[in-house]
Amino acid sequence: MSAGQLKAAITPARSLDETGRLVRGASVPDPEALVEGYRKLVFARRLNEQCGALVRQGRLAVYPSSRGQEACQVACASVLADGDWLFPTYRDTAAIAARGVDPVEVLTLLRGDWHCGYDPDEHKVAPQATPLATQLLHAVGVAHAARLKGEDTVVMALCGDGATSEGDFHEACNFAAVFRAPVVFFVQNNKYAISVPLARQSVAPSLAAKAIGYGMPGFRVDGNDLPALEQVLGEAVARARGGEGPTLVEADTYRIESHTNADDASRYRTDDEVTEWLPRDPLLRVRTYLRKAGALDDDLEQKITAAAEEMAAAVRAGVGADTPVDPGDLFAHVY
Amino acid sequence: MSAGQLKAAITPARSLDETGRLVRGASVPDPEALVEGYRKLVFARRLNEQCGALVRQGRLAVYPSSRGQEACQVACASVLADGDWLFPTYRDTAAIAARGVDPVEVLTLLRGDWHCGYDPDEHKVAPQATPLATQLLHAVGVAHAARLKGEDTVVMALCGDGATSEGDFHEACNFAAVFRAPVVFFVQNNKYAISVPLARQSVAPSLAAKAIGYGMPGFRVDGNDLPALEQVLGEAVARARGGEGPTLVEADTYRIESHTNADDASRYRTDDEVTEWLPRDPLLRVRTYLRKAGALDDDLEQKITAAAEEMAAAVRAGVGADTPVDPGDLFAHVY
Amino acid sequence: APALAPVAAPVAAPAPVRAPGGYVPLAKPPVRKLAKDLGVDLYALTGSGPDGVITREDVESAVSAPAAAP
Amino acid sequence: MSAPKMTMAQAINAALRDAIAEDDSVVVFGEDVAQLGGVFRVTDGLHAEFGENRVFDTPLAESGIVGMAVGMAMNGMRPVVEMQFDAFAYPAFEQIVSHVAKLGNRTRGKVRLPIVIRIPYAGGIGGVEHHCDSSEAYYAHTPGLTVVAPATNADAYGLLRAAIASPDPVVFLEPKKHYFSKEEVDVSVPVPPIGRAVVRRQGRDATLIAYGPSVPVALAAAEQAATEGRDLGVVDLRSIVPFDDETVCAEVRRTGRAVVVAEAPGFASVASEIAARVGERCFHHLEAPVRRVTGFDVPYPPPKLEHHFLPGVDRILDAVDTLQWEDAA
Amino acid sequence: MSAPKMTMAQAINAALRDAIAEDDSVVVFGEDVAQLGGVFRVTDGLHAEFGENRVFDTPLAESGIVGMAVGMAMNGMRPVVEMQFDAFAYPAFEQIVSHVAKLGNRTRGKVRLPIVIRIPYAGGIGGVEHHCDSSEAYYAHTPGLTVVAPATNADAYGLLRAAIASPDPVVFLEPKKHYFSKEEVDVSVPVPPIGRAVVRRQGRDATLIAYGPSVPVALAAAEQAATEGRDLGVVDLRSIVPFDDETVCAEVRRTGRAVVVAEAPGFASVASEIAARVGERCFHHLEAPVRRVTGFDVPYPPPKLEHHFLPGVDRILDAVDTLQWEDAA
Ligand SMILES: Cc1ncc(C[n+]2csc(CCOP(=O)(O)OP(=O)(O)O)c2C)c(N)n1
Ligand SMILES: Cc1ncc(C[n+]2csc(CCOP(=O)(O)OP(=O)(O)O)c2C)c(N)n1
Ligand SMILES: [Mg+2]
Ligand SMILES: [Mg+2]
Ligand SMILES: [Mg+2]
Repeated sequence: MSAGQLKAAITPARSLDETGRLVRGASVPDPEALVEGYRKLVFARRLNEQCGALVRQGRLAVYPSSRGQEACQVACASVLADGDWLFPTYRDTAAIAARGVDPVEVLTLLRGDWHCGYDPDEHKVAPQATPLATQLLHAVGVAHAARLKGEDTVVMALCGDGATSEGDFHEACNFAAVFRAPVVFFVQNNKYAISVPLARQSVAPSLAAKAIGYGMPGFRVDGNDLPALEQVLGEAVARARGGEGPTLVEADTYRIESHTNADDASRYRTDDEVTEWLPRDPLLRVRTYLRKAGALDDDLEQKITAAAEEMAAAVRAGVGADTPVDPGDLFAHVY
Repeated sequence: MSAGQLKAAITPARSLDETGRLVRGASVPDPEALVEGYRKLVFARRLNEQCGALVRQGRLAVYPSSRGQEACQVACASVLADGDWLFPTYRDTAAIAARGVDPVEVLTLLRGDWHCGYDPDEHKVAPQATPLATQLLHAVGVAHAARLKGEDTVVMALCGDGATSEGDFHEACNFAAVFRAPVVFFVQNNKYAISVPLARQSVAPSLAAKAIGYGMPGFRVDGNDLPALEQVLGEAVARARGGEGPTLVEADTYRIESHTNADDASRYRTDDEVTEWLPRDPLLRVRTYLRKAGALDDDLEQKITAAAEEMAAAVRAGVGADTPVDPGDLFAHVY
Repeated sequence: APALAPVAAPVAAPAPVRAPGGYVPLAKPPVRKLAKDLGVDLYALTGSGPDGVITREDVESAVSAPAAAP
Repeated sequence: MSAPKMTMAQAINAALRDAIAEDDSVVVFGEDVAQLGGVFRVTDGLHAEFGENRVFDTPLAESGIVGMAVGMAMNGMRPVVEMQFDAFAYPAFEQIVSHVAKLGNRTRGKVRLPIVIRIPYAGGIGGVEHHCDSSEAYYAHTPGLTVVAPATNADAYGLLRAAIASPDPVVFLEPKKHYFSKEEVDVSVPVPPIGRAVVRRQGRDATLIAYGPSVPVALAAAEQAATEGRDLGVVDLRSIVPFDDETVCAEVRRTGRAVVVAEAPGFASVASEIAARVGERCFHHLEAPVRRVTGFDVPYPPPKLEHHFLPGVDRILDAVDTLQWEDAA
Repeated sequence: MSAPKMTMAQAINAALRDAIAEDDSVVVFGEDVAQLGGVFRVTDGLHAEFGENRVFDTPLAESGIVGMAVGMAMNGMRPVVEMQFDAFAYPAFEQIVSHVAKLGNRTRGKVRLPIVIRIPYAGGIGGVEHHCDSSEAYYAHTPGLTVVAPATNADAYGLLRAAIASPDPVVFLEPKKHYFSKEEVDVSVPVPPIGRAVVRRQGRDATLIAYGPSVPVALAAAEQAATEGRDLGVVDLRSIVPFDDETVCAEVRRTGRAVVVAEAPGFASVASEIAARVGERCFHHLEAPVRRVTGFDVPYPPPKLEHHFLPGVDRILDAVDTLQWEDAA
């Protein structure tokens, strides 16, 4: 445990600053790859907006938005290979979609039709976890089984800042470290667990610093900075795939909307606080950078927006469709 | 989190080396105080031996010996004030006795007469905890309540290396740190959790290093070195009492005997390993130091031994006595 | 507090009358079934068993003594 | 003169407020209970009124919350903790079963734990998975836990006051689907003791036995049955442990017929216990087997299917129909 | 020609060995199961024989063990995990109830979990607190869990093989007081399916219903009763879930009298369930109420008092005496 390692666990890595300028010493993917990232960010944002609208229309029961966290959502999916696994939570609908699962299938849960609407095995995406931190252990199990079978699968396990307080977070990190399981623990520190602010969750120098207590590398990264996220997460995935065991990555980000539509964030935080985070928008800086780099013009943006609109229309149609539910399912697959 | 803090969490503090020499830069209490410590070590050792004998005679159902860990047992009790609380485990009979509870009352549990044989509130000693790490949370609760009431109580919470893997360890450390609860978490790292060696429990640089992830100070100390333990634990208690919150202290020690009499340590460790630890005996080095310092002569040793024998005789008599058990107790105090 | 109904049913009520909700003739289930099979109305019987429980014999003798029938 | 109307959430809020105000040792804590006032607003305003030392948010860890409550109770406080939803109390299961329930007995009464564990429980709110479990059997089966499940807002107030006053631990199950229904609550009516069931409706023909969220359903079934000429009584247990055999058996002995109604899956449940005890204690009075109308032995279903799962009026009346009326008067 | 004698620990060990040898996806893990062979030596020799990839020790964390098993099962393995003692499975309760039990249903069978959770359970070994809990009700009440409790060494072998072969999760309860009793076990006898009870003793007068550690006690009670002129049958459930109504009810309908015997505290227990179902399904055949002889509703007592707690021959025969023999044929 060197001073450098400690610093990496505390000071967020950055690639692009809030004005879209490359941070000194940092590198970003070539513009074409970054345009693809931007496209995914726009999709994620559009999906968040669409789902918000569907809730207001009463077509979804509830939606925990990842607005403001889209860079995290996109990055954690994009660094994975096809055979890798993603373990998402209720807030990670956009990440699952970024991984390629049809959002309509993902929304089955929030529509109230069934619990999990996609085939986890087909997509290598676990059901969205609601009991906090419990899924992290499943992620370790999938990873350990892969290793025992000699497969080079990597598992990306997501949770929030609040979930790091649960015992299962601890047990999962420790099991992964002890078994050198190929897991990347990715904590989206969006500063709140419903109403409870980070300061009531932890007084550690960072959440990534918890890695030290498990004997694994820990990294903190600007969670609104797509290239930085892809780099840090990508390296963690590579380490895991190379047999070097797990990594804990903490993204420094912010939940722009309420916990869910059912929540009223004004009860526990000020508008000023939210306003402060708006310029740090994850789409904005990539867009500015690409614009300046000449890789994104009006025409391309227009295409990206149109494609996102198409996706949104499909989501509206799919969620709006009258899918029959079968009471017989109640009794199926119980034993 | 400075480099020095990191070092303190990883490199064990020492006062007396294995040959009884003062470690450079270290200080020890004045000889009289140390003689008192030595007396307690002899008592603790004698109690371990006596209980082992009682098990062999079938008078105790089982006994988890703290042989080799007596310095830990004595130190954690001796740094506490009367109003402070001790939260022990099944292995900490000697620590409870060092706190002043009649060993016969403590042995009620292992005799099978009742679950807890002493009055926790009278002695400020919680019942010996068997479900691992669960008691650490109770310790935090007692400490937090004391703070809310404006009392300056400190709580000493004990657990083993194995117990640090449990979720409750994590939750307790985190709650204590977040609430700045006056708790000292004292991990006796005796290298085994029954048969499972430390390496299967954790790959962190140390168990004390886990403190970093909670934002509290962590210290590693030679667990067979009474003055070092008393210093590190004493400072932790002082910090807690001064409102500076919890500390995690890890003692580097070794379980000389099997997990309990029912266990057969030869199935999972070599005699050589045990033999290596014998010269690090916690009594030996204090004795050598005191002898050299002229504070301990044959006469005084003889007195100490005689007193310990008296204690042992009382334990034999008390445990041997035919105390009636009342089946009515089954139904008492359930609701 | 609500008005509580009697804790135990009246024991061997002298003149059992059909009063649902206030009185249930005591009998074990197979005796009830026997009574039903034989067309005997338990409300018309007085139990000879402990605590006034209607026994098989009570039912059987009710059949052989049709006078007891309603 | 009628008492003010309040929702069950408000009644519980009032009970907490009054308890905190009256007794310095009462503290309220859990996830989101302070600043937010709880996800159901049950603790709304308490933090502002009583401050951080009496009402506070914890880190997100249920075992931590309950474990800390044990310690605080050991040190003279009366913790009232909230588990955010039924299924999110499971991480605290070891603390509840091995410590909360047992410490009094383990120490021969030297250490007693006046802890209340409040759990918003059961379904009927269209909640997604893990938000609608009826978990009472786990607690009721565990010796050492008093288990209370109010069905009315007045009971929610009175029973919670009694639970907080109890020197020993109480699991307090709040039927979350009733949080926002209004009823008259007269908080000046003396607090009814825990352990007494109440006959909510007198009935001659059969007795419905229910608690918590199933009581209004049973009453609705009785209403419906009345229009069809069948007079059903309804007993509201109010507390599952202690169980009020006297009240329950008096009713069943009078009617000779019983149906137990509960949301939880039926196997090895509180409904099983009721059927078993009634079967044993009212044996000679039973005109028909005791029927159970419960949730099915399946995981709680998604919102669109929950009405198939929940015991409703129809299923209750179907069960009533099987009570061998052919030989009824 | 008699089969070799083995202890229940050896029978379970043989089942694990045979399963690991036959199926590459079977893995065994938990606390102290590898090098040590388990605190009861149930996994003795397996680590040496099959190596670290098949049999391994984990860090000390039960939620971790079960949670990891879920993931391994999702990725094609058949984990057989050991909880060291009954009460030490409680930290894993959330994983068991919210995931192990439900994942198959939650994913409409897309993800199935062939996990076996082995739990040395129940009392009678003079163990200190937390080492003797009968925790079957918690699992049996949870939809999605198959719950097996063998009473004989041959069943321990056969049922464990069946449990490991099951595509869905099984909680396998091993009566720890039988670990070291020897019986003949013929492992070549075909594996009996899970879900079938067996009549261990035919009896005309009344039926004792038991499972796991209570079966031998019931048999001893029947022995004793025979010397007193009463002919008691004994049904061994073998699995609690699924419950074999057919076998149980056939017996009770024949005898008209039943006593349920189980170690766990009685309230809202498996014994309650049995009494309730038998009361419902055999109603017209019952000459007497179904009696329950169970542990009391108190925490498991210390060693010197456990014989007062455990259902023994005397308490069973006392219950049998209450079965209203006065109007027996
Ligand atoms: C075990 C458990 N306890 C409580 C909850 C209720 N709950 C749902 S989300 C949430 C806050 C989670 O915060 P965080 O982990 O930071 O994730 P975020 O919602 O901010 O993405 C809580 C308390 C739960 N789902 N699971
Ligand atoms: C929750 C729980 N799981 C398992 C056990 C069984 N058990 C008793 S002691 C022990 C090992 C504990 O090791 P450690 O924490 O290092 O303490 P030590 O015995 O070495 O003092 C185990 C696994 C337990 N008591 N509690
Ligand atoms: Mg958060
Ligand atoms: Mg836990
Ligand atoms: Mg140890």
